[in-house]
Formats: sequence, structure tokens, C-alpha cells
Amino acid sequence: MATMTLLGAINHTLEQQMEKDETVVVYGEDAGFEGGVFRVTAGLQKKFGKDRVFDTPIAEAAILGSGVGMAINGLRPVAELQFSGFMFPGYNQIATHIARMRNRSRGKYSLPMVIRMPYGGGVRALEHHSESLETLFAHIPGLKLVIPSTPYDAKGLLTAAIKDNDPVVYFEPKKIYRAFKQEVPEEEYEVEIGKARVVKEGSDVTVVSWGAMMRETLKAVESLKDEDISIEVIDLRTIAPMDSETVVESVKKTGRFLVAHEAVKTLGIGAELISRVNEGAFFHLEAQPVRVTSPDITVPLPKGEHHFMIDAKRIAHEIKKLANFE
Amino acid sequence: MATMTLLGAINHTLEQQMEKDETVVVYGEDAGFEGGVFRVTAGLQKKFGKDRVFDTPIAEAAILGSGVGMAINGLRPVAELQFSGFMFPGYNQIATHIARMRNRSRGKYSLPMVIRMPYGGGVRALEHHSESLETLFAHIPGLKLVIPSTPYDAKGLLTAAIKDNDPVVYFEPKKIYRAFKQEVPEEEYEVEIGKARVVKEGSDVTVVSWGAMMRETLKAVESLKDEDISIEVIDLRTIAPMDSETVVESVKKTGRFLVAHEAVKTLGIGAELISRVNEGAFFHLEAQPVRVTSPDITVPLPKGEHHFMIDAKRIAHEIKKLANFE
Amino acid sequence: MFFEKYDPLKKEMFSVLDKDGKVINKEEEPDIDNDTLLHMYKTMVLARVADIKALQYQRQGRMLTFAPVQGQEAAQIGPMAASDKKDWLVPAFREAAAMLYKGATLKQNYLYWFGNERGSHFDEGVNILPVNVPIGSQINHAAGIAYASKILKKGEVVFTYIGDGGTSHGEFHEGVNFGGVYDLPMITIIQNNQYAISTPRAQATKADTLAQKAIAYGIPGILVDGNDVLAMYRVSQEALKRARAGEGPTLIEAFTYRLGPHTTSDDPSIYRKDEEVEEWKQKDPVDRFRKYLTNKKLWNKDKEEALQKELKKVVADTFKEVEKTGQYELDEVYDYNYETMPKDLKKQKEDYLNYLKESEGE
Amino acid sequence: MFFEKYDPLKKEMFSVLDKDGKVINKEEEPDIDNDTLLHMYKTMVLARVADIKALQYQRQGRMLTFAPVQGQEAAQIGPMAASDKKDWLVPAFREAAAMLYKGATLKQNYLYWFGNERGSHFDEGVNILPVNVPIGSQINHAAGIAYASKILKKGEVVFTYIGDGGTSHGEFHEGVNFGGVYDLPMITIIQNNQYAISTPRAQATKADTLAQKAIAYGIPGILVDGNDVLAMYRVSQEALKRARAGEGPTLIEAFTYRLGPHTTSDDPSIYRKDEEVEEWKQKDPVDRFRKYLTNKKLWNKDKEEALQKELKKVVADTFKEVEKTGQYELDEVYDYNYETMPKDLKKQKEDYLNYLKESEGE
Ligand SMILES: Cc1ncc(C[n+]2csc(CCOP(=O)(O)OP(=O)(O)O)c2C)c(N)n1
Ligand SMILES: Cc1ncc(C[n+]2csc(CCOP(=O)(O)OP(=O)(O)O)c2C)c(N)n1
Ligand SMILES: [Mg+2]
Ligand SMILES: [Mg+2]
Repeated sequence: MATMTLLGAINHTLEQQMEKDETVVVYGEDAGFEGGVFRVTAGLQKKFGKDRVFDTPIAEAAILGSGVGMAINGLRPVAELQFSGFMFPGYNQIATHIARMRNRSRGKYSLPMVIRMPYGGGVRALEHHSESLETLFAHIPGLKLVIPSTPYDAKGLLTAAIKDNDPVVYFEPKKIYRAFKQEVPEEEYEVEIGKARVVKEGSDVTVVSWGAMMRETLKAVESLKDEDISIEVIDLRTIAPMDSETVVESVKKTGRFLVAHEAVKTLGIGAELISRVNEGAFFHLEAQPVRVTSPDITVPLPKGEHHFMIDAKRIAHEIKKLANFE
Repeated sequence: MATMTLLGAINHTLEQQMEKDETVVVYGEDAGFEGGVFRVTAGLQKKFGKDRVFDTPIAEAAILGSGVGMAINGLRPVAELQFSGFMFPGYNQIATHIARMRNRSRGKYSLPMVIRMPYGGGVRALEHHSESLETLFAHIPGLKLVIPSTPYDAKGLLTAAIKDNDPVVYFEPKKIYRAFKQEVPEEEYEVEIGKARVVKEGSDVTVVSWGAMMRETLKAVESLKDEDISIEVIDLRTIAPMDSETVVESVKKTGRFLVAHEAVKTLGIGAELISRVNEGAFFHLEAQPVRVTSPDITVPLPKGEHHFMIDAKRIAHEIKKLANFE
Repeated sequence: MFFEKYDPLKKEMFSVLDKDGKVINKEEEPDIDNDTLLHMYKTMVLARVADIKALQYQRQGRMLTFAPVQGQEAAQIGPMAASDKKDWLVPAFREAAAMLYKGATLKQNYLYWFGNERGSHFDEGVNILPVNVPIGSQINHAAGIAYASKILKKGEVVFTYIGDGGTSHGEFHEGVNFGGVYDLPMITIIQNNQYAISTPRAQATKADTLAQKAIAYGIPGILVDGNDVLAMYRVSQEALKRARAGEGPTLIEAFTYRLGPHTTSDDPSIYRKDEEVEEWKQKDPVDRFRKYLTNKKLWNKDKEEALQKELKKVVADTFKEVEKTGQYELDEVYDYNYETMPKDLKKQKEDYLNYLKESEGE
Repeated sequence: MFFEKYDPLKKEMFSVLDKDGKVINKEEEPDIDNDTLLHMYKTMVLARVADIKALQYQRQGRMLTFAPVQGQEAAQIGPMAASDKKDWLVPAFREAAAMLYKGATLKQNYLYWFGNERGSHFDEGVNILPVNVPIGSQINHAAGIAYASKILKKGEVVFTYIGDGGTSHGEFHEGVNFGGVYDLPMITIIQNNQYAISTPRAQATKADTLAQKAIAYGIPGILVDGNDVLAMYRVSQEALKRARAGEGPTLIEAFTYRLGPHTTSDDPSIYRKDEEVEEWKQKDPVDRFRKYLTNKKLWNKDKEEALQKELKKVVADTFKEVEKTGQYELDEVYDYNYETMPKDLKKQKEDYLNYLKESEGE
């Protein structure tokens, strides 16, 4: 066991998987020689050479499209996009090919590939560096999307993603890249893709979150510890496939549901969760489900971001309101 | 008054607006000389010349990105994408620029532009020619998205879109391009963007749909006319901004809600509607809201499409179940 | 050495045969054994016959719209004949002839345009990617396959196709450039059939030739008579040599013409003059090659008649077989989206089956 | 005539000054009046001083990360000085110097990198687009502006900038090609500063020069000493002439070097040798131009000292002003997403205001 940051756990997992499987390759803009702008891939090129760890031209369609070809021809590509806001020029490959090659070829070609990208706000960044774009992946059939909120899950989910024979999009909550450390086993292990984690059991309110907002949620819950509210906290952790079962079962117990996410409100993951909670636990609901999200506006530049990002205080406020609703 | 098909109404409206406003330009792949692969822009180049109606290279980012520049510099571009499935290579321009230029420049640059594209399935088409991608536009703050289901609305919404000083995405339900004719006034008129249309009043169930599925919904309702169910039918018509008010008011009255759409289920527009109905009319709901949608899979090629597309029969079946739910 | 002789800026066109099938460039006439020559010819004719029949079937409403290959057979058969079995073909959407030569069956080909994904499940060891609809995106797939071939030392070379119109797309740029950066074993063939649907080649780009776009990527580019199967073979041979030697990619512009419509939904008479089509019929790549073979005494009228008869039957029989498959089953639609179907999708499938049961007779 | 003389394949570099500011290409020395020469120089120095101070402020945590311009001032000021007020500037993200010359105020510039969108609301009649982050996409905007200029007969020419790394992007390809197809009044300047963050130019493309990419679009391309402000001016003059005459776009590769980090988050010592940086310091574009002006007796030490002092104060005062603006108000965030705020967004704003009220003191 070693203690690692979330970023450290990703680096360690990439190294471990590259060691175990010679077909794993890691690449992206600046991902090779310098180890990425966040240094997530630091040290890998030195260890595994330029063929397996390499810098690409600035060309997201080529990064993702070449991944399709590599995966078809015997590699397990792990592509890095520098920021999730720069996935757009490569989105064509994601939606029209990566999500579809298995189905299109009726199983002849599968795509064991991972697409990593840092996402999310609250880091005083420039435009297009702060978005939370879960919906754009979770809405596309054929894709999987996972988001760790802890170093332990970061390793387990990444290991599972690399071993998956289908494409997995792996969001990295950059706000908490180095926020805290956790014990992470040295040996290989997987966290099942498609399984949410009940972080804390409770009986009054179900609160679901993930990624960097999981931290805010936990802070919110902590701040409410003197209130008489028993909160069940779920880390959704894999957005697609969505583990509605765990969420629905929880709501059946609590009767109250709140989701907290960074993405904008309209058609954010919260919308889908509420629909599934309706479909699975409608008559258990004692109050209307609550979405704590960013508003439907463009992420502001840093001097306005405080009006946009949700935080522990806001989440706590809404949990309290929901719990006290009669 | 003349009777027109939906396609004819679009062609007529483009011509009318180009006549009234010299800054309107129409362009896209094959949109000039031959008038588009569906002939929606037929006759316009001949009438207005090659500068204002033109063929572009096959380059969706250029089509949309140049539209940004044209709109900034005094034109009102109406860009055509050949099929909605080919919007992906230009999605970067849509999400990172078109939706944002006004906010980014704090109002210095607005983008009066329209992005037209045929969408939807059921026409025995090749891959990527059948998708319903509403979510990918409605989730992005700063965009508007409208979808006519009748020739009358086709004209009114397109007129409003062209006159709007903000960008409007205009989906054309190609399955009903020529399905039927309707009287359409010759003179200019607008259908307000952001306003749903109550097609038929009722008191037992609220059914919401739009585009080609509106037709299926109406058929479904017609097929139930001998049942003792009073159905309120709403054509959502403008997906973003979403007229939740009209929908919520209706559900307050009926207590039952069903949405029927072509897009896949997860994070389809239905999810957002259910969430808004929850937020606005939770205690009026007498049964769990119902989504009648395609499943979360890739649109099959035509020989499998019957397993994918919803139809009047399916909608009728689900309306009946919902109405009879105790 | 070979490519250095050709300056794409000069607009010279590489060719071996004239339009009557006579060799006009003896020193570059490729040395191909007779069996291969005949196999090349027969595949060209098969593609042609299949195409003509498919147009008929489509007009009768029995097939989907499709992208006819007529007129472009040489640009597709030459490169495939020069390649090895292990080499890859990454097509756009108009490469029926190339696919047939490379090992796709006619049944698969027809099944695809009949509207069934099974048509893209090629046999074991047949290195073809499915028909690719989003223009340009296939070039990046080809680059990735080539990258894997290179670092896994597989010795495979990747052929990929694109149209003249497609060269204006960003993905073309990114893919060909990517190939250049890593010296990948990748050969990009532009079939310049002079139109992108209704849009003439001149509207795609101001460049004088498309071959000259190679200069932007620091790789060789060559303009070839795309209706000359031997020229296409010869140039591919040299490009393959470069690729196998680790010298990197090559860009080939095959100057050709589509004799038919863009797809069956298209009416080319709107944008093309009859005379132009007539002129290109005189340069028909199949006729030219047949004359070459006839001159070589490898072919004659009787053989032609027999072949035509045989292939027409093969094609008709195949279509019958395909047509029998009809609409396909529910499992096909659901079961290939993931290796293991996620729980929520399983639930959707069950719900749908329930609906089918409940609604029977409604 | 001018561009015909330069063959981008030959890798010749157009220049007017040597690195000591001596004119080495007399016949191409542009004829610029003294006021303009001095204004060019002063703007270069302003950009330099603002840059150095911003780096300091950023290290103190008082500004966001930003993209320093140091070393690239000539490549930006030359073209802007050659252009008219009505011409457009469509920048990437490292064009602070160009923006300042074209009419953006230092305050706007600082405000933007302070994290406030107001910095992109330029004054009436100042034809600049906001800083553009998604690489390559600005080229298409430029093409569209040029299209409007052309068909509305405005006579405006559009300058757009991109980096060496950016030329590998699909949007670069589509945009420059689009300009070519319609003969648009559009000048694309590649600032080849030899790195894209840590990735060296050679990894961006195998092409020998970036200027030669023009050949792919059938337009002139020229390699210019990007640290020579007179060369940049002269070439822009000719490109403008072409554009105004309706002859279409030009591609200019400005060979230069960024003396600072990619952004303040970047540590260039990881990927660049000190000697390399030193070597390029010797070619500093500001120094070279100062020597030229000094030779011309337009400049001297005293003037330099006075200017430095003045500009340092201007910059410090401006930053103080900017810093005072602090975090901005709620309305700013909500009110500019649409001309008319949709109902549902109004509701969200109200809800948020309610929350703020309710939660006061929590
Ligand atoms: C990204 C994308 N945009 C648009 C289309 C629609 N489309 C299909 S074929 C075609 C024209 C292709 O022309 P060209 O590249 O010359 O190939 P050809 O059809 O002549 O073989 C277009 C625009 C598409 N398939 N993909
Ligand atoms: C589409 C996109 N992908 C990635 C990035 C992240 N990024 C910002 S600057 C940069 C390098 C740019 O290099 P170059 O084009 O040479 O310009 P320079 O920074 O040298 O001025 C990258 C990759 C981006 N801004 N946009
Ligand atoms: Mg073509
Ligand atoms: Mg650079």
C-alpha cells in the first residue's frame, strides 16, 4: 500500500497496465516527452519508449480516430485529451465511430480503448477549461463513462477501463487531482464499471453526486452532522452505464432524492436520474426530487465563476430544505 | 394562402426572407446549384445569385465557423447541414463558439444565424442519416432549437429564427417533408420561439411530442377516440428554450404525463421534461411519468429499424396504460 | 527514386495504357502474372455487373440507396491487386470493387446495401473496415491501423480511399498529416471523380491538383490516370515499397469519373452534361483493360460472353439469397452495442419484448 | 509578381533587416512614415512591458495564467501596421501585441487575463475578435468575415493568426481552403515559434516549411523572418494588395520564437535548452527594430529610458484599475447568454437570488 493523490493513482495505474500488457499505448498532446500538461503521464515515455508513449499533433480527430485504428489492429490505446473542452473537434470520432464500431461490424471489430480527459471547474481557468460534459457522452449509446472521486476508485476504474473490450471515457476531476491522498493497494484491482458506491448509509434523504462535487457533497453532509437528518450518500462513479438500481433502491428507503452536479441543469445527468427515480420508485417519493446544479449558462471566466459553481454550502442548504419538507 | 408541404414551406420562407432582407445568405453542401439533396433550397441560387446562395466544400467546421464570421460582419447566414448526423465535425463551432460569442464578447458580437438540418429516422436511410440529436443542442447554453411538425409552423418558426439575433438550430423532420399539405399564409408571420402549442385540449393525460413523432402521436390519439380518455396533446415545437410552463400547467390539470420522442431514452428530451414536471407539478402527478422513446442503442440499418422506431401503435398502447393506471 | 520523378505541381499524369489499352509507357508496365491479370479483370467485371443489377433492384425498391462504383473500377482494383492479403483496406463508401477484390463477398456487399449490418462482418483474416459514411474520418482510422502495424512490426500496409470532395474535410488533413509525422505505412488514394454529389471539383479546393496536397504533409504525391488499372497497380507497388521500407505514406490522386449517379437518390443530369459523360464512357476502365488483355491474347469475345453470363447469374442468385434474409431479428439490434449488455439496456430489451407481447393484436 | 518570386519549397526566408537591424534587402524596405515607425516601436515595447509585468502579477497570484507574447512582437506589429483601421484581426490566443496595435486597450487586455469577459468587449469600430482558445477554429471565423466583406463589398481584409502546432488541426485546413475556394480577402499568419507547448515543430508535421502548406490550397505561401518587423510589414502589404484586388488569400509563415513559457503554467526548461533560448534572445525583434530606428536617427537612449519609464507606469496604473474590478456581479453572468433571457433561465436566476437571500449567514 502506498498513499497517493488521485493524479498519482492514475499515473501509477497507467504504468502498471503498460507493464502488464505490452499492447497498451498512451498518447496525446504533450502526453509523451513532458508527461502531459498536468504531468499525469510523467515518466512513462522514459520507461516505455516513444512508440508506446507519444506526443501527437494538435488534432483531436486524429487522436481519437487513430485510436479506433490502433484498437482494431491489436493495441489498447489510452488517449489523452488535454481538457474535456477540447474534445469537441474529435467528437465526430466518438459519436460516429467509437461508440459504434462493434455494432456496425456485428462484433468483428471491438474497440478496447480509453479516452482520458481532465474536466470540471473551480480552478481559475481560461475559457473551455472548466466544462462538465457528462451528458455528451452518456447520451450516446455504445459509450461508457466513468468518473472517480477518490484515488482508490481512480485506479480501480482505470484498470477496469483499460481491460474493457469496449471504449470507456474516463473523466478526471482536475480540481481534486492533488486535493488529498489515500491508501491505494499496489496490486492490480478493478472497480466494476456500472456499479455506484454507497458512501454512507442513511434513511431520510438520498444524495447522489460524483467527481469533484462528491467532495463538496461530503463536506455538506459533514456540516449537517448536528442536524437530525440521516443522509444516504451515493457516489454514482459510473455515469454510463448508470447504476439506477442502487439509486432507486436507496430512494425506496428514504423517499427523498437530491442530485448535485457541476454540469448545467437542463439535460444534465440529474435529469436522467430523476426520470429513473420516477420510473423505479415513484410511489415512494415523499417530496419532489431536487437538482443542485449550475445554471443553464456558459461557464463564466474566473471572476464570475463563484456565481456558477455549486458548493458544499449550497448542497447543505438544499439537503436541509428537502429533509424538512412536509 | 397556398397549400404547401413542410418542405415547400421552408423553401418559400427562405425565398421570402431573402427577398425582404438582402443580408440573408443560404449555403451548404450542394445547397446552391442543385438546391440541396432534398431540394429544400431549389431555385434560390437562380433567383438570388451565387454570392447569396452557394455550394461549400465538404467541411462542416468551415460551414458553421464561417457562419460565425459572416454573422459578425453583417450577414444573416442560414447554413444547411446535409443531415444532422453530419453535424458532428462542426460541433466544435456550435458548442464552443456559436453558443457563446454573445456572452464571450459581453454583447459586442451577436450571431444572427440559423443552422438547418434534416433529422430523424424511418426513411430507410444509410448509417448516420437517421439520428435524433436534440439533446446535443438543448444541453448547450446559448443555443435555441426548434422543430416544426407542420408546414404552418415550419414557416413561422423559420421566419422567427432568421429574424432572431441569436443563433437558432432548426431541425427538419425529413420523414414528413412531403407527407402532407397545409394552408400557409403568403404574408410573413412568426411563430414565437419558446412557446409550445396545445394541439388538442384534454383532461386525463398530457401527451407531449414534436417533429415527425407528432404525427404518430396524433394517429395514436385518433386511434383511441373510442376509448373514454380525454387526451391533451402538446407539440413542444421549441425544444430550447423549453416551454415547461405549458407542459406543467397541463399536467397540473391531467395528473398524467407521457412524452414520445424518436431519440434514445437516456438523456433524451423526455428526461428533462419529466424533471421539470416533477419540479413544477409533483403533487399533481397521479401516476409515474412515461417515456416512449427509442432504446439506448445505435440506430439500426433499415432492416432492423422497426425494432427501434416508436410508432402510433406503441404510443397509443402506452397512453392507454397510463390513463388506466390506478 | 520513382516518386522523385513526378512533380505534382506540374500536373503530369502517370499512365501506362492509352485509352485504347495500348501500352504507352513500356518501362513502367508492371510485371503481373496472367492469373492475377485475369483475376483483376474478372473482379472489375463482377463489380460492374453487381453495380448495374443493384441499380435495377434499387429502382424496384428492393435495395436501399447506394453509391455506384461504375467508372472507378481501375482505381480500386489496381491498388488492391498490388497489395498483399495482410494489407488493409479502409474504404470510404464507394469502394465496392476494392472490397470485392480484397475478400469481401458479394453477398456481404449486397447485404450491407440491403440494410443489414451483417454485411460489414467480413470473414476472418479479411482486413477491411466497414463502409465509412462520415467523410474523411476513415483516414484517421487508417492512420491508427498503420501505427499499430508499425509498432507491433506487423509489416502490414494500409490503403485508404477518399473522394475529391472529401479532401476539403478537416479529418483528411489530420489523418494524412498524422501518417506523415510517424512515417506510417499508409497509402491514401483520392478518387478524383470530379464531383462531390453535384459540386464540381473546382469548388472543393483551389489547388490545381489534389496530388499536390501531399506537399503540405511532406510526403510524395502523384497524379495517376485512375482509369488505367496498370498505372494504379504500378504506382501502388512503389508506394507499398516505400511503406514497407519504413519511408512513410504516399498520396495518390486517381483521376477518374463516376459514370453513374452519386447515389440512387441523385439525378446527375441536373449538374452534368451528357457530352461529358459520353466522353468519359470512351475512357471506360473496364473496356481499356479488356483491350489490353485481348492484345495480350489473354481474353476474347467468347470468354467475355461466358463471363458476363456467369456473373449475371452469380449476382442474381446472390441477391435472391440476400433478399430472403428480410428484416432481421430483435437480438441483432440489441446485442452488439456492447460486449456485455449493461443492466439498464437489458431492462429496455425486456420491456420492449413485454410490449410486443402485450400489444399483440392491438 | 511579389509572391511569384518566392518558392516555399526552397525554404528561402524573406527578410529586410539582419539581426543587427541593418537593411539587407534595400529594394524591399517598406516606405513607412516616421510617425508610424515610432508608433510601431512603441506598441512593441508596450506589449513587452505589459507582458513582463503580467508574468510578475501572475506569479503573485493576481492574474490568471496567460500566454506571453515576448519574442513574437514583430510578427504581430508588422502586419497590423500595414493594415487599415477597417481591416479585421482574428487572433488565436497569443496576439496581445497585435490586439494592442489594432485598438484593443491595455485595460481590456489585462481584464481578459484577469478573468473577466469585459476584456473582450472592444470599442466601437475596433474590428477584433475575442481571444480564441479552441485551436484552429478562428480560421473559419476569419473566412466568414472575409466572405461577408467580399459580398457586401466592404473592402475589408481579414488577418488571422495561428501557431505552428495549430496548422495540424482540421479547422486550419478547412478554413484556409474555404478562403481559397471563394478568393476571399484573408491573410493567415502562422507564427511558427517552433513549439506547441512542449511539442517541437517537427512533431506537428513532416512538411519542411509551413509556408508550403499554401500549395494545398492553391494560394501563395511565403516564409518570412518573423522577428523582422519590416519584413512582416512588407509581405503583409503585398498580401493586402492581392486581397483588395480580389485575388484571394495569402499564407504567411512567420519564423519566430517565444522567449517565455507557453503559459505561466508551463515550465519550458523541461523541453528547451538554455542555449537555444539564448540564441534567440540575440534575435530579439524589439532590439532589432530599435537598432534600425537608432540608425535612422529616430531613436536614442534617452527616448528609450523615457519610454520605458512611461510605459511601466501606464502598465502598473492599468493593472491597479483592473484589479479593483474584482469579482463581478451576478447580472454579468446571466444577462449576456441571449439577447432576451428565456423564461426558464430567468427562473433559474431568481431561484439563485432566493437561495442567496435564504442562505445568508448559513
Ligand atoms: C462529414 C460528412 N458530410 C457530408 C456527408 C454527405 N455526403 C455523402 S457523399 C458526399 C459527397 C462526397 O464527394 P466525394 O468526396 O468527391 O466522393 P464521391 O461521392 O465522389 O465518391 C457528401 C457531401 C457525409 N457523408 N459526411
Ligand atoms: C482544439 C484545442 N486543442 C488543444 C488545446 C490546448 N492547447 C492550448 S495552446 C496549445 C499549443 C499551441 O501551439 P501552437 O499552435 O504552436 O501555438 P503557440 O502556443 O506556440 O503560440 C494547445 C495544445 C486547445 N487550446 N485547443
Ligand atoms: Mg467525388
Ligand atoms: Mg507554437
